[in-house]
Amino acid sequence: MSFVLVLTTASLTSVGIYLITSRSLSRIILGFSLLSHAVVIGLLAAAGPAGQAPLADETSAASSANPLPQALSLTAIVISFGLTLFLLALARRQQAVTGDDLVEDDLEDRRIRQSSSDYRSEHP
Amino acid sequence: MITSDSPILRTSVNVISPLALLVATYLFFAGHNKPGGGFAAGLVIGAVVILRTITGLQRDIQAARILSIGTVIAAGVAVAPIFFGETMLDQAVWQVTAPVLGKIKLGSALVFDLGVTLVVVGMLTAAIEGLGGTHYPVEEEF
Amino acid sequence: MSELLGILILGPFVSAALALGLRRYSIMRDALTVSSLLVVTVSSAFLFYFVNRDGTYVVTIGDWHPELGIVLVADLFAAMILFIALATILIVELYSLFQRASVWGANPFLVGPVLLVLTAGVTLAILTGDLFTLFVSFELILVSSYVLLTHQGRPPQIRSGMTYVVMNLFASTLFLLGLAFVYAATGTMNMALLAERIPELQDEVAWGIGLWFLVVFGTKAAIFPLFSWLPDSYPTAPTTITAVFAGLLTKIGVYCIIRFHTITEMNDLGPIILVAAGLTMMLGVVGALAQNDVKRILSFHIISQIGYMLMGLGLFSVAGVAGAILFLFHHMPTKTVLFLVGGLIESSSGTSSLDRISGLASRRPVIAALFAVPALSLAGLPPFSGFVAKLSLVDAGIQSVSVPIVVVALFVSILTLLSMAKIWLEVFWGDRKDIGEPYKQTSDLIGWRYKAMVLTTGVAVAGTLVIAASAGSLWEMSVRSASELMNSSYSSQVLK
Amino acid sequence: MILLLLPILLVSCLFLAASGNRLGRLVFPLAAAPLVVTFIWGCSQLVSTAPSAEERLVWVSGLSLNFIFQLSSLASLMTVLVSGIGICVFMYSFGYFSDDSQGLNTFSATLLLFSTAMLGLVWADSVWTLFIFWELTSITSFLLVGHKNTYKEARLSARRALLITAAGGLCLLAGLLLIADSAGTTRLSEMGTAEFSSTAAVLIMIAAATKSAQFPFHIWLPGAMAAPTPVSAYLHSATMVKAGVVLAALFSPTFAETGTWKTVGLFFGIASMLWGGIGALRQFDAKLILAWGTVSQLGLLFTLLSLGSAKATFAAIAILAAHAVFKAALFMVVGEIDVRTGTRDIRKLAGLASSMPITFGVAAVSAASMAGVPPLLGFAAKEAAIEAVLKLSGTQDLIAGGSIVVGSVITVAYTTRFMLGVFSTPSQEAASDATPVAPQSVGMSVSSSLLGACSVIGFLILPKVSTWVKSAAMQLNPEAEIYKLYRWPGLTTAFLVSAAIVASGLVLGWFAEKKIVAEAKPAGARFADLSVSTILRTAQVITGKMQHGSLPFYIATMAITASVATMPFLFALDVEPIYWSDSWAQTTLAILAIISSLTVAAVRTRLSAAIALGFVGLSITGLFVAHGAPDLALTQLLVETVIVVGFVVGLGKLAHGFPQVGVIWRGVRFLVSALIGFAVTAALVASASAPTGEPPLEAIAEKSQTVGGGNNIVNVILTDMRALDTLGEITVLVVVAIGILALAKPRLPSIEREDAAKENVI
Repeated sequence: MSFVLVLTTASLTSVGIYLITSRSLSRIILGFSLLSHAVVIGLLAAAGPAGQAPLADETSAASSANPLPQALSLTAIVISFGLTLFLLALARRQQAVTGDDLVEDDLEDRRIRQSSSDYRSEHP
Repeated sequence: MITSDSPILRTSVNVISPLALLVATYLFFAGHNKPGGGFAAGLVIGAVVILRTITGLQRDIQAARILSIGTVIAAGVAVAPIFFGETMLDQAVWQVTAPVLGKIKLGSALVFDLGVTLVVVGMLTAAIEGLGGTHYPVEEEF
Repeated sequence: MSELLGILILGPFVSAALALGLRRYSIMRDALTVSSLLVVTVSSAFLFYFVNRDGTYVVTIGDWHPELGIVLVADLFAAMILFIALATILIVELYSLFQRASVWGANPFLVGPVLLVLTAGVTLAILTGDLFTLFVSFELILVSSYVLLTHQGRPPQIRSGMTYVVMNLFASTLFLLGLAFVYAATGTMNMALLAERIPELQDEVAWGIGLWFLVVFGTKAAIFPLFSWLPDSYPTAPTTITAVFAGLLTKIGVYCIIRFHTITEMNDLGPIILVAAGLTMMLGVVGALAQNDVKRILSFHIISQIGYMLMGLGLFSVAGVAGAILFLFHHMPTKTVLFLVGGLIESSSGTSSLDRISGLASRRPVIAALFAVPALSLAGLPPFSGFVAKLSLVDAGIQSVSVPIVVVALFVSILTLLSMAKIWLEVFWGDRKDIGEPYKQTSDLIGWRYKAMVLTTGVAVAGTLVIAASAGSLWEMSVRSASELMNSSYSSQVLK
Repeated sequence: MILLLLPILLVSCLFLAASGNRLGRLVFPLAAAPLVVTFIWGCSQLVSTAPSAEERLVWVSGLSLNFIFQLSSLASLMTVLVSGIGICVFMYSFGYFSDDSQGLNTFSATLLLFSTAMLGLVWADSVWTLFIFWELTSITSFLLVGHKNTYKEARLSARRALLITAAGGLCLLAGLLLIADSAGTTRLSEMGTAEFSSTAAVLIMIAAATKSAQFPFHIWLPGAMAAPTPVSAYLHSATMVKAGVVLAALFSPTFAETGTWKTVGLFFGIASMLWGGIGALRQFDAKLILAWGTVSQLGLLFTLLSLGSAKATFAAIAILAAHAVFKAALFMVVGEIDVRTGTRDIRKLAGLASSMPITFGVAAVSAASMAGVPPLLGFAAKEAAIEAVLKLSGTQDLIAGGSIVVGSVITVAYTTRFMLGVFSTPSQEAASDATPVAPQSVGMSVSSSLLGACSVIGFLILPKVSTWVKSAAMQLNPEAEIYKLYRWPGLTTAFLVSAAIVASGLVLGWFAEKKIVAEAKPAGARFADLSVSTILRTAQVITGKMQHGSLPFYIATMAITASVATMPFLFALDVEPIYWSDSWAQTTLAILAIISSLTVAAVRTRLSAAIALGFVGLSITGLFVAHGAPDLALTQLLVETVIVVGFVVGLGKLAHGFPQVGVIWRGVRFLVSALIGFAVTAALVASASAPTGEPPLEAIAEKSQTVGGGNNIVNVILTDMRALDTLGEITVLVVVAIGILALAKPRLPSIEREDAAKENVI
C-alpha cells in the first residue's frame, strides 16, 4: 500500500472534516468535495499498487492496476457529484429564504434547552 | 447569473457544440474498449447543454423527459433478459463492423450505457435550470 | 424464483422511470405507482412463502460468479423484512394519495416516482449480498429521502434538511472509507466471502472493521451517540414522508447491523453494542419525555426502540438475535401506523403541538382508538405484538444473564408508557378544543378523503393486530433466521 | 367454556364501544348480559365438585406464551364475585348516570373489558396468560379513572394509577421470567414448591403490592376516587385491587419455602393495614374514608396470606369474599348520597338516616359486616382471622398478630366515624340543617340493597360459604381442610377478643368523629406527581444538554466516534506491506493535492475557494492518471469542471466571505480533524497488514473479454458485471435532478398551493 496515497486520504479527510464542521453551507460543500476525493484515493490505495490502465487487450492482468476499485470509485464519484449538486441547490434555496447560507440550530431543540431552566413544576 | 448574450460567445459555442457532440459520440462507442463510456459522453453533452443554456441558445430542453427516457432504457435493458429466460441484467453481445472504429462488439451493455448517458445529460440540464443558469423562469413542474 | 427477484429488484426502477414520464397524467401516474407497489408487495409475499418453505434463494446477477459480479441473497431474514417493509410503503402510498389535497400532504408530482426509488433502494439493501451494492442502495434510499424531506422548500424543512443531508453525506463518506478498509483487508466486497474472510483476520483488525461499520450503519440506524440528527429532521417533513422514514430508514440501518455483524462473527463486540443499546434506549425515551409535539415525541421513540433491537444483537445469542428480528418486524409497520395516526391528529387539529390540542377523544373517538393500539404495542403491553417482541428480548437477556441491560430495558418501557400517556392525556383527554379557524381552511376534514385516510390507517392497525396474532409462527421464523445468521450458513449457501 | 366466554365478552365490548351514543343508558343492561351468563356458569362451577377441564389457545409456543385456562376453586369463587358484583355495578350505573351523559358507550365498554380482564386473570393457569390480563386491568383502570378527563385531577390520578401499576407490571414480568426459568414451567398448577430465588419473590410481591395499593404504593388509590362511583365500587374495592391479593395467594405455595416472600409480604401487609386505617380516620370525604379503609383491609389480607398458616389462609379467603361484598355496597351507598345530595363531605352531610332510609339500611348492614358484628358474613370471617391470630407463635408472627388486632380496632373506629358522620343528626344544630335530598333512583337502590343483603344471606348460608372458602383455601394450603366458618363460635377467647375489639373501636370512632378536625394532606399523591414532574424536568435538562440542534456539533460527535472506533486498528499496525510511493509523479501530485486542499480551507472568499478546489480536482485527476485509471481521470476532470462552475453559478451571489467563528470552536475543529486524519491513516495501514484474500484480477480480466465482450475492464464492470450498481447510481442522479428542480421552483403560499393541488385531484 502506497503510504503517499494513505497520507493523501488522511489529509483530505482531515481538511474535509474541518470544512464540514463549519456553519456555512458553501464551506460544507467544499468540504464534502474534498471528502469524496479522499474516499476515492482511499479505495485506490486499498486496491494495491499502481499499474497500467486496465485494458485487457493492451496489458496483462499482472501489470495493470486493479480495475474493480476503479469501477467502484467511478460510481462513488458520480454519486457524490449528484449529491454535491443537490447540496448546491439546497444552499441556493436557503439563500433565497434567509439571504445567507448558514446552517441554523434546530429551533425546537433550542426551545427545550431554554425551557429546561424554567420548567413549570405543575405540568399536567 | 452568469449568462451572456455576447455574439462572440454565442458563435463560439455554436462552433464548439457539434465538435463536442462528435467527441461524445467517440467516447460513447469507444468506452467498451478504450477509456470513455456513457458517463464521460453524458458529461460532455451535458457541458454543451450548459454552455448553450447559459448563452441563451437553448431554451426548452425538458430535463424530466430525458431523465425518464434514460432510466426507462437502462432499466429496460436490465429487465429484458428476464423475458428471454435469462437472469436479470444478463448482457447479450453482437459482433458489428462499423466505420472508423473497425470491428467492434456491440452489446446490450451499449444500450445500457445509452441510458446512462441520457440520464447524465438530463441531470445536468436539470441542474443548470435549477441552479439558475437560465434566462427564463423555470416552468418545469414537480 | 429468479423472475420473482427480478420483479422485486427491477420493478421499482422501471415503474419509477415510467411514473416520472407520466408525472403530469395524475390518474395514470398514481395508478402505476400503487399497482407497482402492490405487485412488488405481493411478490415479496410469495418470496417470503417460498423462502420459508424451501430455504435461502441466491441469484447471481448476469450469471457472474459471486466473486466477480453481484449476488442477491433472499434468506429468511431478508424475506421477512422485505415483505413487511414493502407492505408498509404500500400503506403509506395509499394514505398519501388521499391526503394530498392539503398542506400537510406531500407534492403529488414528486412523491410517487421518488417513493418508488426509495422502494428500489430498500429492496436492494435488503436483498443484496454485496457490500458495495449496499452502499449504492443506501444512496438510493438517502437521496430519495433528501428530496422527500426538502421538496416543499419551507424554511424549517430546508434547515432540518441541511442537518439531515450533511450528516448522512458524512456517514456515506465513512461507509466508503470502510469499504476501502474491508477491501484492503480481504480483497472482496461480496458479503459471503467477507463472512469467511473477516473472521480470519487478526482480531484487532476485525474489531476495527466491526466498530467502523457499527458507526456507519449506526448513523443510519440512529444509535447512541449518533442519533441527534433524527428528531431534528423527521418531524419537519409532511406526515406521510415522516411515516415512511420512521418505519423504514433507521430500520434498514438496524437490518444491516444485524446482517453484517452476525455473519462476520463480531461476537466480541457484544458488550460495546449492549452499552450503546442501553444508552440509545435510555436517551431516546428521555428525549421523548422532554418534547411537546406529537411528531417529535414519536421521533424520539424511534431512537429508543432502536436500542431494543440493538440489545438483541448485542447478546449475540440465537434467542437475542431472534428477538431483535421479531422486534424489527413488529416495529416497522407499528411505528409507521403511529405516524399515520399522528397525521390524522394533525389533519383534524391543524397542529401536532401538545399545547394546542386537547379533548380529541370526544371529538374523534376513532382516532383515539387507532392511536391506542400501536401506542400500547410500542410500549410493550400485551396482547399486542410489541409485548411479544419485548418479552423475547428480556427473556433472551435473562438467559444470557445480562442483568443491567434487562433492567434498563424494563425501566425504559415504563418511561415509554409515560410518554405515550403524556400524548394521551394532553391530546385525547381534557377540554374539548375545536379546530382553529386558520386551520379549518387547510385541514383534511373534507368528506371522503378524511374517511379514506382513517380507513387506510384502520387497515394498517388491523395489520399490526394480525402480526400480533401470528406472533407464534413469526417467532419461530425469527429463531430460524437468527440461527441461520449465527451458525455461518450464509456463506455456504451463497458460495455453494 | 372459558374459550367461549372470553370471545363473547370481548365482542360485547366492541359492540358497546361501536354503538356510539345511540343507546344512552341502555348500554348498561346490555353490558350486564354476558356477565349474567358468566355468573350462572361460575355458580354452577362453585357448587359442582368435578375438576374443570384445561382449556388452551396456542399463541407463541416458542416462548411458552400461550393462553391456558383452568378453573381452580379459588378461581370459581372469584368468578362469582367478579361477575356478580359486576352485574350489580352495571345495574347501579343505569341509575347513576343520566341519559344525556356523554361517552356512556366507551365507559360501559371499558368497564366490561375490565371485567373480562379480571375474569381472564383469575381463570389463567399460565403465568403469561395471567400477566396479559394483569396488564389489561391496568390499562382499563387507567381509562376508567380518567373517565371525567376534562378535570385535571382525574387526568393526574389516572396517570398516577397507570404508572404505579405499570411499574408493578414490569416487576411482575421480570419476576415471572425468573420463576418460569427456574421452575422450568409456566403453568401455575405445576410450579411446585422449592427454594426459589428471593429476587423473584420480592419482584412478584412488589407487583402484587402495587396492584393492591399496599403501602407505600397505595398513593394511587385515593386519587383513583376521581372516577365515577361505579368504578370505585367495582375496581377499587371489589375486584381490581384484589388482583394483587389473588397473585400473592397463587404464589404463596410456590414461595412457601422462600423466607423473603413472607418478610416482604408481612411488611406490606402490616404497614398498609395500620397506615390505611389511620388514613381513613383522618378523611372527611366519605368516599376517601372507604378508599383508605380498603387499603387497610387489603393490608389485612396480605398479612394473613403472608403468615402462611392454614388457618390464616382460610381466614384470608373468607375475608376476601366478605370484603368484596360489603365494600362494594358501601361505595354504592356513598355514590348514591353523592348523586342525591351533591356532596360527600361528612361535615356537610347530616340526618340522612331518616331521609334516605333504604340507603341507611344497606349502609348499616354493610358497615356492621365490615366491623365484624354478628350476624353477618364479615363477623364469621373476622372470627376466623382472630382465631388464626391466637394460634400464632414466634416474634415475627406475634407482631403480625398484634397488628391485626390493632388494625381491627381501627377498622371498627373508622366504620363508626363513617356512619356517624354521614347519617347521624348533629345534636347542637337544628334539624333543618339536614342535607336536602333528591328523589330516589331505583337502579342504584336495588343494586346496593342486593349487595347489602348478600352480607346477611352469606351468614344465613354460612355452611355453604364455608365449604367454598375451604376448597379455595385448600388449593393454597391443603391443611386448611379441617377449618370452617361458625355462625356462633361460643364464648371462646376469640369471641371475647372480637367483642373487645368492637367495643374499643366504637369508642375510638366516636372520639375520632368529634375530635378530628384537620384533613390529612394527600402527601403521597403529591410525592408521586412530583416524581413524575421531576422525571420530565430531568428529561428536559438531559435532552437540552444532549440535543444541541447544531449541525457542526453533530458532525464533530460523529467524527470523534468514528475515530474512537478505529482504536483496535492501532494494536494491529504493521508497516511491512507499506511502501512509500508508487512513483515520483504520485508523490508530487499528492503533495499538490494536499497543499491545494489546505488552501481551500484557508481562503476566505467563495471564488478563491472554488479555484483552490479546482486545483485539488486537477491534482487528483493527475493522481488517477499516475495510478493507471484513465476512466477515472476523464470522469473526474469533467465532474470537477461542472462542480466548480456550479459552485460559482449557484453561490456566486453571496458576496460576503465566510463567517468568523470563535477561537475555541476552531480549536475543537482542528483537534477533531487531526484525530480523524490520524484514525484513517491507522485504519488503512492496519487493514492492509495481513489480508486474508486477494482480488481475482486474472479472472476479471479474462472474463471481461470473453464474457463481457469489452477490453476496457472498468467499463465492462460498470455496464455488465456490476450493472446493478450503475443502474442504482443513475437513479440517484435522476432523483437529484428531481430534487433540484423542486427546490428551484418558487413556492406558492400554502392556501393557494392547496387550490393548485385541488385542480390536480383525481
